[in-house]
Amino acid sequence: MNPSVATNPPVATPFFFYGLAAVMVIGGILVITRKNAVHSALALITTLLAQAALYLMLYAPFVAGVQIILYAGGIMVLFLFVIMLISIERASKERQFNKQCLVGIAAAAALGGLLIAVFTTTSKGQMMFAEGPTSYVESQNTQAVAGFLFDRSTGMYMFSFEIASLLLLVAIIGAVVMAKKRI
Amino acid sequence: MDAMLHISTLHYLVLGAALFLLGVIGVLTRRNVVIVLMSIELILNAVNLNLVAFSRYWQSIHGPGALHGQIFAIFVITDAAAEAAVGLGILIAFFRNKETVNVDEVNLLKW
Amino acid sequence: MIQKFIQYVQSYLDSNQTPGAAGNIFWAVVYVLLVFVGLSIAVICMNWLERKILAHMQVRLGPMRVGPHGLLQPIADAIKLLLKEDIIPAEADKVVFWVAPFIVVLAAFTVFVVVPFGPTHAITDMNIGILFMLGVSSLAVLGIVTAGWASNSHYPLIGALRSSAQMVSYEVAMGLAVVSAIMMTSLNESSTGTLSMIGIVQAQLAQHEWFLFKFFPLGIIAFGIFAIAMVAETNRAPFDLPEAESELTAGFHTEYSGFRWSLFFLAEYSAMIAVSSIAVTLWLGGWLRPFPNALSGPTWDLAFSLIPGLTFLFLAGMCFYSTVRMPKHPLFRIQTIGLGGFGIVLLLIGLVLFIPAVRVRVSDIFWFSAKVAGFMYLYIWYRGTFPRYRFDQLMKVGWKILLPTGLALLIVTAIWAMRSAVWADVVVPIWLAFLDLLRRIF
Amino acid sequence: MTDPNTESPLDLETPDKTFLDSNELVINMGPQHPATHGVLRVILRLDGEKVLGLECVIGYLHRGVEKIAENRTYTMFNPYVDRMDYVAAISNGLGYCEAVEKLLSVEAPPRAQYIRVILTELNRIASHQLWLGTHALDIGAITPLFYTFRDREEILKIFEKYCGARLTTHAFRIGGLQYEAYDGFESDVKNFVSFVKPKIDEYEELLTTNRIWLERTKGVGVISGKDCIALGVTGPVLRASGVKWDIRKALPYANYKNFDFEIPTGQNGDTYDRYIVRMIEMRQSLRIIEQAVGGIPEGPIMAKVPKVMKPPVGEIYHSIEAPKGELGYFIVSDGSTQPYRVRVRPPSFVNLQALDLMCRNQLVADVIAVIGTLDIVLGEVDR
Repeated sequence: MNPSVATNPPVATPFFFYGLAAVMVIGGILVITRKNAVHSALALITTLLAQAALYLMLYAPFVAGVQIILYAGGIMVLFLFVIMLISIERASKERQFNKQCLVGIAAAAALGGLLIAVFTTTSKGQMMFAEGPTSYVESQNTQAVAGFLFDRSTGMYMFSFEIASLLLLVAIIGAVVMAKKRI
Repeated sequence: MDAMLHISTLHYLVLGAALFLLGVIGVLTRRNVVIVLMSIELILNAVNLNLVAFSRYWQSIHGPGALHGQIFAIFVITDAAAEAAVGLGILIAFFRNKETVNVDEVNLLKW
Repeated sequence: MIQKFIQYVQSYLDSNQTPGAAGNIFWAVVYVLLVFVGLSIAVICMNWLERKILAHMQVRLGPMRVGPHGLLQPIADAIKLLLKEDIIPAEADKVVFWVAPFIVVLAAFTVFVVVPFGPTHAITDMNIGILFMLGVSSLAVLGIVTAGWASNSHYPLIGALRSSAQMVSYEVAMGLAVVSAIMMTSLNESSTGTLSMIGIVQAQLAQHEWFLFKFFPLGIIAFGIFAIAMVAETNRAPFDLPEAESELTAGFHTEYSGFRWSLFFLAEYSAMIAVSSIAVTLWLGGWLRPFPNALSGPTWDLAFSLIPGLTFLFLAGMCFYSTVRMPKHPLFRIQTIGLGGFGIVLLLIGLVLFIPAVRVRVSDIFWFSAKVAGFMYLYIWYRGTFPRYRFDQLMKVGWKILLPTGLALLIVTAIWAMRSAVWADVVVPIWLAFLDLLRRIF
Repeated sequence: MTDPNTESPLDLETPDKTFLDSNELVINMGPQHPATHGVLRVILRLDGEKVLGLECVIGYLHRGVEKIAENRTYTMFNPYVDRMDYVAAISNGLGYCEAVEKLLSVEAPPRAQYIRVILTELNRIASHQLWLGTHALDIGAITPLFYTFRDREEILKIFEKYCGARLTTHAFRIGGLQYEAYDGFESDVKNFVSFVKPKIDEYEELLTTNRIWLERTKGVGVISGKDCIALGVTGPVLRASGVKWDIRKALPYANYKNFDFEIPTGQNGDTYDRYIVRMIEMRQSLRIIEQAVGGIPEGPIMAKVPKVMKPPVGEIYHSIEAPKGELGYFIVSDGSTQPYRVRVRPPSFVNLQALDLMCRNQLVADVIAVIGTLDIVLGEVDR
């Protein structure tokens, strides 16, 4: 019941990583280029699901589950709902990019350049974040996460968790106040 | 070639940076508010990917119990849910008043 | 080379793990194929059974023409659907229209990766098993919404919006019921619970109790909430508003026909089986045979392991009885032979199930399937009995009845499960403080 | 109709608006919608799922029955009335025959009267059974439909044995009956009565206390007795609103005054009360049949009527209690063999006018329930 990583190393990691990474990047590009918002949303869902798979490869099954259930199953449904409620017929025929799009692309390019510069100056040809050989206890992941969030002795994020619930409450009320026609 | 085949934390960071950039481009250039919001989701996801990748790195250094990155990722997802709900609520209210979903027409407070 | 392969194949048979946990790709593929084929057969059987059982509830015969007692009707239907002209409405969004059914089917089939048909009979056992099932089955909403939208027509759009609103709302109540069951898994020595589907069943075995009867009546209430929510989740009667034909013709799949429509059909039935498997796993002891602890010992084991074979023999006997009662007329000859042949097939299956090696491996699967089949019968029974809820009533049931009940249940279950800690850390200190206060006053 | 300020939904142009930015959505239901019982077309004005108003568009089944009457002799027109409310053809025939008899000042002999009452009441049960099945089907319960059709079949068998037709029976003639009751008619009817009594309990078992049925029908499509009278609504709909008006008691025709039966009334005027009223009516019909079948007198079945009917110049209005409400015939005679004018007052047509009022501020799903509970037959609405 408790397979250690040593006996069962992950198979074909590079294959899956590059495949999923390609799916994510292509999905991301589709998100920001499609005219039709529904197509964008579907592309984003693909990206999110690929990312959930990457979480599994990073030994974070609980985060992957939360990603699927909340992001793909919850938030994106909300997005699709809203897209269907507002008219997109007209929006997809109009100009898609705003006036400052060139400036925006330039700024993004600058940001990309900055990232590359940071990477090249800090790594200096060395391997960054070299990992030690460790076994990741995947089968106890959920319990460990729960320990951080709820446990009496190890639950250092318990307070943050409560704050997060408060944030969600505020968000619910805010969304209702914003979207309801007559309160 | 070996660096290409051994998937390290760095690979995930590069992927995260790429997604982040895509999200930034989307936010800065698109007119459709819905797509802008989706781009923000892309940015948040890029951050999440970094957090979880770092969590693995942290685990390899501090032992299997060090899952702080994953906890942060969960909080970010919570935040994304709140942001999407409120953002879309505002969008609906805005659409009802102005019958448009374009960001550059949201200029009531400009002057 | 071949030797090595055979060794690889055999090495799994000695281990007592799921193929996913053992990392054996060959057996994982075999299991995937088995589950896929088994599920398709189950859906076909469900189709026939639903029509026949519903027909008998409604004083009619149901399909009788294609094959003896309409046994071949589902196959004829499938062929008809596959041969139909593939229509995509001119104004539809072609790509999305094409993709939507596949999303639904993928979501419905993927959940079976973690369904535990037995302690080793699952494709894999995930640490987040139940979360994975709930999450992936909620992806079906996306398919439904996109299908309704892509059709570019009023009724499908309203149907899709209704359907997704309904599924999203009932997921909440469903999740609460599931959490209360998961809480019960933590009542062991190490006091750590589990989300793994296999782990949940093993917790029930270890605690000598189905979670249905745990903390009576809390387990039953949780099961009730789940049983209602799962019917709503699969859009079946009496919650079949998205497909309310008297109001919306056929809901989100109005514009679909032929093969694509059959994909929706397939997805609906496999989703029904999937949610039933969740219910069976969480509350009805999964693959465990009745009374695994009270009636233990080799004699009882043997007696219970004979039941699968006997069931098939009984079915074969019923087939032969019907064969004998068939009219002796040349027109009925083929039908009679067909029914007899079907009986012989059932008889052979029954006999194979008596072989000890098979018996041991199959009995878990049999008990699991039998429990799921009970739920399938319930689905048909509901459909024959209940009128349909109105949309606001449906939402009322979901949000105003099931959700508060679920929340209260969660709190009560938590308090009850932690009762010693609650007693020691909350009740006693408060009582002592109260006494202290009294002492100070007087 | 009741509120002159609301403009007709037909006048609305539908701009390129979506659900959100517009308050109103115009949806067309029918004429091929499965739940509109034939070819009724309803144009709904919706706010979300709430009905702001609706307009019925009828006439898709118009065959000009009234005009046909002006070109047929009184006898020749008799079969045509069966085609109006085809699920209660015998009631139509009874109304027409009695109206012409009144015009000719003849009366059907007592034996004919008794058989007429038996057949009419059987037809009332059949009509209510069909209503129950389709109404329950609209609300989503499939099974009652098959139960009611199984039992309606027994009634149709009696009709078939009596006159050879099952649906459009043309059972009665002006002045009485053409056919003597066949051998075993009485025992058939008695058997049917004892057969169907437990079956009605069976329908009620499925629906009357079913929680979902109660939620779907209670408080849905409420109409007050005052509004009913103002709109001319009759039949079970009127009685469910608390008005005790049944033409069998109020203006007795045939020989209904000889029989002992009760008129059920409801209090709330909602869909559930209409359901209960109709269920009790079925039982009361059985009671009438039981009384009638025991006391069929011997004697002729046809009164003396001339071969060529030339009613005196004048006009007549005669109405009966059809299963759906007051079915009236207004016949003007100019002394020739053909009526100068026949005007039918069909209960379905008049009851349908209440649909708009009953559906205001209800949900779309309730429109389906209300159309079902009004028990309309489009053949009668359009004629």
